[in-house]
Amino acid sequence: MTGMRRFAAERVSALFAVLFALTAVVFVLERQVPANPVRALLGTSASNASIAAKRHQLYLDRSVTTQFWHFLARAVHGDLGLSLHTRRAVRTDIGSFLPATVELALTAAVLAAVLGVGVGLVTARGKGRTTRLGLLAAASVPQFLLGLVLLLVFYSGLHWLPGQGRLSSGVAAPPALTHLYTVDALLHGQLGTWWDAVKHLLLPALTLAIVPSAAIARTLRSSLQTTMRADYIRTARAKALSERKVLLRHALRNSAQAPLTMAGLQVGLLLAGVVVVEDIFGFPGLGLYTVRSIQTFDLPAVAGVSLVLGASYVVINALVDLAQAWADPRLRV
Amino acid sequence: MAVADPVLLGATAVRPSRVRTRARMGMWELAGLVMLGLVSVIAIFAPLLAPHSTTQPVAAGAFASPGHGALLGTDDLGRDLLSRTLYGIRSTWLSALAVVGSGIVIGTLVGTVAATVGGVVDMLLMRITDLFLALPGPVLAIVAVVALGPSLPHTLLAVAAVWWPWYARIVRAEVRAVLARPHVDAARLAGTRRFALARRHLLPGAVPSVLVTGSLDVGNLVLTLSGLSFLGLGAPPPTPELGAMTANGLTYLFGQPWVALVPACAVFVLAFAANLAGDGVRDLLDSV
Amino acid sequence: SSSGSSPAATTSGAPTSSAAPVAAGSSGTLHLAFLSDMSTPDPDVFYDIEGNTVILSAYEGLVAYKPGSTTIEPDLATSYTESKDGLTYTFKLRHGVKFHDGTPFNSAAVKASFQRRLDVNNAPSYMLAPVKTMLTPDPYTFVVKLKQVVTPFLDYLASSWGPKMLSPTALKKHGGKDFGQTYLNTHDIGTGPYTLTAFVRGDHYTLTRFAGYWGTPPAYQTIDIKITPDMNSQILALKSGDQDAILHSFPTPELASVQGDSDLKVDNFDSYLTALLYMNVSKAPLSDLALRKEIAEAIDVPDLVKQVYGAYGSVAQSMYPKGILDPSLAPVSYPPKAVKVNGVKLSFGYTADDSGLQQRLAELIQQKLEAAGFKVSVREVQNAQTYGYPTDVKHAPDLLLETNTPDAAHPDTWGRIVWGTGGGLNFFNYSNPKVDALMDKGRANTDKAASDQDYAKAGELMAADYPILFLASSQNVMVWRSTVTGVTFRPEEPWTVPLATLAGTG
Amino acid sequence: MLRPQALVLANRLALDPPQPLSIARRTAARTVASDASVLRAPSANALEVRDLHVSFPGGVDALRGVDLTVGRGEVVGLVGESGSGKTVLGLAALGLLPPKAIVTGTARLAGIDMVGADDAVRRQARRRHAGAVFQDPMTSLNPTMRVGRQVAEAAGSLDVAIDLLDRAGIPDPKRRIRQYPHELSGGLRQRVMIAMAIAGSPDLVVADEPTTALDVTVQAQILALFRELRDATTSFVFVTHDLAVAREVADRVVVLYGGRVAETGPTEQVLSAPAHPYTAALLVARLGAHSRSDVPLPTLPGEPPDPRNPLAGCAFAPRCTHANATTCVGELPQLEHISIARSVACVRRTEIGAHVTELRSAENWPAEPPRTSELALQMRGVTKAFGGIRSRRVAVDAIDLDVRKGSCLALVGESGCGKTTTLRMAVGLETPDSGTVKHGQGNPPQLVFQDAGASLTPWMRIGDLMEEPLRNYGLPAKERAARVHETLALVGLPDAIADARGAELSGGQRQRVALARAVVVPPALLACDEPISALDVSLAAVVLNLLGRLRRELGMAMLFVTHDLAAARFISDEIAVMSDGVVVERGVTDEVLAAPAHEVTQVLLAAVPDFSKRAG
Ligand SMILES: Nc1ncnc2c1ncn2[C@@H]1O[C@H](COP(=O)(O)OP(=O)(O)OP(=O)(O)O)[C@@H](O)[C@H]1O
Ligand SMILES: Nc1ncnc2c1ncn2[C@@H]1O[C@H](COP(=O)(O)OP(=O)(O)OP(=O)(O)O)[C@@H](O)[C@H]1O
Ligand SMILES: [Mg+2]
Ligand SMILES: [Mg+2]
Repeated sequence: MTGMRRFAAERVSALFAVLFALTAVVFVLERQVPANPVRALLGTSASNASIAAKRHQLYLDRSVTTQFWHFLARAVHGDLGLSLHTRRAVRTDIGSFLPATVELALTAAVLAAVLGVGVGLVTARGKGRTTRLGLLAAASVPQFLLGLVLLLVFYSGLHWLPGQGRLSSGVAAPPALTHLYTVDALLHGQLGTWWDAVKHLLLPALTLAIVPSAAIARTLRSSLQTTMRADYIRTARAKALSERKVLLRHALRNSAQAPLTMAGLQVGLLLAGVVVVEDIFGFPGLGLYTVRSIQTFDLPAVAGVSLVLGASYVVINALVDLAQAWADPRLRV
Repeated sequence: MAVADPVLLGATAVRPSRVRTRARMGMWELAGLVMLGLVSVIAIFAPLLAPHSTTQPVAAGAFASPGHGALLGTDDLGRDLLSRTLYGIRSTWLSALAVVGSGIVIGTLVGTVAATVGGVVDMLLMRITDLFLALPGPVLAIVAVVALGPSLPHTLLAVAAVWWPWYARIVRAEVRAVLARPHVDAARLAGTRRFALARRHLLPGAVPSVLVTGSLDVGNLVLTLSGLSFLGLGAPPPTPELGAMTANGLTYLFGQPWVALVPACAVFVLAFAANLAGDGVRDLLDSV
Repeated sequence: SSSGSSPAATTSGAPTSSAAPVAAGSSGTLHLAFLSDMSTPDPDVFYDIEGNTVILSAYEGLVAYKPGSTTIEPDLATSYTESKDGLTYTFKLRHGVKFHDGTPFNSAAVKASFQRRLDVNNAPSYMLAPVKTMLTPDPYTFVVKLKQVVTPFLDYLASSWGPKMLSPTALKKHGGKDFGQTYLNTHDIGTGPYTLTAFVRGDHYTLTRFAGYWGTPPAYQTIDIKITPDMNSQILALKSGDQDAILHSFPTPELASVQGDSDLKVDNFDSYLTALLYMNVSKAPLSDLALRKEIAEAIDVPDLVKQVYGAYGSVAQSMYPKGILDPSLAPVSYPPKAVKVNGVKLSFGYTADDSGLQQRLAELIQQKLEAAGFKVSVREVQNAQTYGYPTDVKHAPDLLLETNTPDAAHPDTWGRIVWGTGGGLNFFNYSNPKVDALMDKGRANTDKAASDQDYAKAGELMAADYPILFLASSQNVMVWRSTVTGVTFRPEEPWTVPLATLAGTG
Repeated sequence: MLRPQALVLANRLALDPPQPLSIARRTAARTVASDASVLRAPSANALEVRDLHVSFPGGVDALRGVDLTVGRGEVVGLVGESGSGKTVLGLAALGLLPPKAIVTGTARLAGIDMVGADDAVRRQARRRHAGAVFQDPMTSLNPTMRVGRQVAEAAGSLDVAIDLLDRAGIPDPKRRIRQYPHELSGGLRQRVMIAMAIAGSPDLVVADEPTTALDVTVQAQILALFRELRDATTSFVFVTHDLAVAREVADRVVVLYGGRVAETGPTEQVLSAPAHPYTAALLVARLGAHSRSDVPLPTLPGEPPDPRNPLAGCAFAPRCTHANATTCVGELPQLEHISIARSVACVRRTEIGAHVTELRSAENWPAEPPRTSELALQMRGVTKAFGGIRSRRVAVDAIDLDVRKGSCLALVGESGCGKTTTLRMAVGLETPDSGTVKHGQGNPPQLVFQDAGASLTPWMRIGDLMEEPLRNYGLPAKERAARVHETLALVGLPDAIADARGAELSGGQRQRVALARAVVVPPALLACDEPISALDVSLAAVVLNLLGRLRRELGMAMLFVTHDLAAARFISDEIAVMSDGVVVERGVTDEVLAAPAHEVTQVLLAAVPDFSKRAG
């Protein structure tokens, strides 16, 4: 248990360190910007007096260190400033865009895990040259191409799946509990809404999942192949376990380290993918918000999003570490 | 009595011969390597290979379909897509190599120092590494580009900043593993000095994993970098970059699909070749 | 705000409107799409183009432009008078108008609405800056007195960004500390034919027919506006019938792919959208007039416009958008000439749009300049960045490409901002006192013809300095499903379609 | 497991009806019965292997026609040097050969053919009739599964698993089942393996060198367990390279050489009167309690056979003192009965007769340098602890050691008592927490590692590795190369080795290279960390001889770490016995071993398996 506590303490301090570093980076970069946030807020015809007032209100007339501490103090309290574009608190904005991304990313992660582990297991034994090539090809498709192809085929070609948004127009969002439509719909027994939400999730989640799933499948496959040569696999076979049991009970867990590491790495890349995918599928999540914020040069928003994504990245990596410790008891010291 | 029992299912024989290792690299992986060689040639000689300027229009005019006056067609401004794609491959390829290369160099340095010096230095270096590792690369790229303006160096810097820690970790782990092996002690007893010890007896042990990771990473980077470029986080126009070219081409997807598809397919081919070759390199080095 | 934090914030709190919208005529839903979220549906903050469709169908002002013209006609005011000295405006207000929350419309509401715009003090508040006093002699008369003569004042009121009428009771109820900005971020309190019943950021907005509307009830029961950031996705949705129109930014080279489709129709409208090439007069090398002239000659504007806009735009005739001033009064033209310079380095920024048009324009200009011997580095810039240029011209690019539209159909709302000293869109601090003086004179001149002459002269004087090249006035191309009728357009409201007149035949 | 072509081949070869008698001729073959009938076929024997050939891609012929019968309740010791095919034979019996192995012949486990039958049938057979214990208990247990579950997988339920663990001699099994393998000691792990193997009272347990990875005392305990476990129904195939170990447990031994059976017979008979020159050589070369230390050990000359190029004739001929150029090289010698229970595969068996034990007599040790009282190593109050504040563990606790110039001190003790740590401090690889380590005059000390292969940097040429110590002396490249060649010759290796890398060498060559590297600049003190414990008998003898010779020729003092008292007796003048970080007994080797005073020494001595004693 002390091991667990130490792990948690380490992670939390890492979280703070990363957030502090990110905050500093974001702050420094923000100061580099030639843009004039006050003008952006007040428009082209604003008077100098009102601009000066606004600058004061935003601490922009203070020294850089004061600004930084102010920025940090606010960030600590979860105050990420005011979006220049939506005029709302960035926290409010993120709060309203985050659930969609969480739902999408979770679905994609589950899909990637299921696909990756499934394909990895299936191809682990055979020579699987074709499968291996297929995996390699899948891992090489840029998401902007894949998303578009899926859209053309399943939406505009076959009309099987919707192409845009989280819900069809006319379908009301389920009462908000978790803000994840699929979960909320299920909790309230609204099966129609649930199915509609699921259909909207499929294409973007698949687009996001393909590359990581191929990566996971590849790593899993090769570490399974190494594991299957281990002595204890021979022991398991000597115990007359079926090949299936040997693979699932003995090999899988022992081959989990590399794929988990790979999954952690893919999470980082997923973040970039979310932006592309949400753009193509009009999925109202943080990715879209980010793109929009970049386009409107909405620095507080960009900063806020970076902090939130950075934090979630740390948390996810901690989860990966936990999963690795679960998979291998020798790591739990 | 062999210490390591050779009867491992499918394991290599007691003495791996060079012939056998080469046999392990499949046709396709070889094809991937060949393709990579070709890509590298393209990257280096793009200026010579490109039939036209990448910025000035050709005679065929805007939106010429492939084969009609330009081998792969022209884009919205009448520029030759073949030339632009060749240059795009060059820039993507060189960028990916640069990031991987910088990752390997910095990572190896940090990892080796951390592993060999140990103690406080190790802890400090690894904390820093973890910190960088925990920064989300794409986000950093976004912030950097928004703040500093879109330019390839900014993007590369942001990506490279989060890329090297992987190598530092790998190298450190490998070097530590090698350090624990008796041959290091043997070399120490032979009077080998610190620097020579690291260079001759430690680092070569980390090379295979670094090479494998690096070669598999190139594919990853091709996708990541062209994804960022697609989002407008790469070099500004009219620099031919595959992601940005695709993004631009998508505007004309229905009427003039080749404008988007040619660079997008180039990304795919590039990533596929890199992944194939990466797998090949892994097969090659893992079996040693 | 509690409601703001929910992604599904709806205006369920707004009474009457969403409760039972009943009306005669056809029902059904019209499906539209925006390429990006509108910044906010708060009319006193909103100062963008995308989103005008929502604002203008939820809110109304005292006066408005007659569709397709620059003539100002009454809206919530039935008539208005302007005093001889041009300082006092008196409005007679419409009876029987109700806000969406049921509050009756009267002069107190007008005063409260004007006052809120001043209190909020955001971008569009400058339009009311000249107001000295507001009087409400009776519930249906509203008088406003100005500090000085401002001839475009009525145009301000008619502008799509002009003051809109807001329910004073709702303002009081939801005012809070920010004059109701939080509430109005997701709700509306106007009098328009539609009321905002859902505002889910990043996803969709729903406008529902307002049963108590004073005018002709609109045909569509609901308008669903999805946020579809990808143009290709919009095109796919349009083709498969999930979307009824693409309101703007349709890539013109792609028009061929919809023109053969009998389900779709293409509508082009002249707009005030003007492509401008700013030259940084405040730093070398473009502080040199001769070089600026050479740029104008090197670009070959007619060819540029033909290549990029094709049939959907034309070479700018005047520095003022066609329609707000007779082009023959102040013509501009840039006859191309062979230019050869020796490697002058230029940095070139442009603001991008979704149709790819701006980027094409920028890259073509770059091509032409490079052909003439300039060394041009292009980069995309964001609007917010460009606002920083006037305070830091030295670090601003040498060239800037923007497409802009005036706030209203009055030359003052263009010239003063674009090239007047300190103007909000005068990015490189061009300043010519004579030009400023002429525009001031025009603004104070209540005689329309004479005033126009002053603006024309100011324009010509400015054009001779070459601070800005006026490249093209572009059309607003819309693609509609053929079943939708009643599409109208006002040139001063680009990307926007009045919803009330639309009807579906399908 | 069996490729289709191989199956056809197997069918073609299987012409004759089965011959159930244990020692059959090579011609023995049988028709392949259908799987169903095979399953039901009653069989008197637990295992019947007939004319088994196994080869691997790349031309490795691991087994070249092996016949073996294991009766019910019988314990068969399978003996042979590394690479002779013991493991492959064991795996074949279990039907666990890798798919790429090309197999012909039959291996019937309780009547079921483990070569020809399909996977499901073989698995069924394993479930009902077989158990297995492998060499390395660390790698043979799944590191991510609790041991209870692992045993339960074989036993059927946790309760039975607890019972089995109890039988395997694991104290407090109820608590142990919740532990992971890494939380158990080596001995306990092997007991877990054994518990798994005896689950369900199988007909046959294949134990592949189950004690090799364990230290002597634990090995003795595990061997005792095997003796305890034997009963009337379960048969054992006990694979080992150590005849003494075979003697402790086996009723009968089968000696393998080059993938073929060289000799078989009741253990006592074979070991007391070997009929095959190879068996005889093994016995003579074996270092035992009574080996003479005043002359080098008799050794088997030459290299083990190369499975890639098997000889047409007797595989042992090149190393055989009795080999005859005409009779031994032409064709494979066949197993022939020499008595009811014994057979041997040697064409000259009758001519050799009782001379079989003669081995090329060894020369004498070179002259020893004169002894002085000068010290090569002096350790005083040396202490070393590992771990953090909470997990601190004293590995070496204030010990004093002296090694006189030119003499050899053996350091013995159980695993984990601190031998290696002491050694590493002695050569300067580790700094003591307290105490002093002083070296005498001369070149800095060198160390010979337990795993010679691992002490060679894999990617470097042997020549480069050997030159490294010379660089410090500023020798020019030419002289360095000359010195390398000189040293290689000293350990009996050809010049060509200098261009090879470690992985390309055989085990014997690696050991010699490691030695050569240590003495390329002859050190004043040569420390050896169990240099023979991982080698098989014949190789161990070669290395010990080499060490003894070099030490005398080069006048080095030696610190020799071992847990094998026989080796200590052979090589050393003096001995120090360690336990738990302290030296508990020391003195002249022969005296100490003749009359061990300390309990630890007595236990160590008792644990040495030897011919002189035989337990139940
Ligand atoms: N999977 C395999 N692939 C290739 N060759 C193999 C394989 N397994 C065994 N061999 C070869 O077969 C021969 C016999 O090996 P085996 O492991 O049976 O010897 P052993 O007597 O058990 O030796 P040791 O004492 O070292 O365990 C060796 O030459 C070995 O290299
Ligand atoms: N580097 C180390 N870190 C932590 N503990 C160590 C280290 N080296 C040795 N120990 C511990 O010190 C004790 C003595 O170890 P040492 O290797 O000297 O024993 P040994 O007598 O050589 O045993 P063996 O016969 O198994 O080789 C053991 O308990 C071991 O676990
Ligand atoms: Mg073996
Ligand atoms: Mg040891």
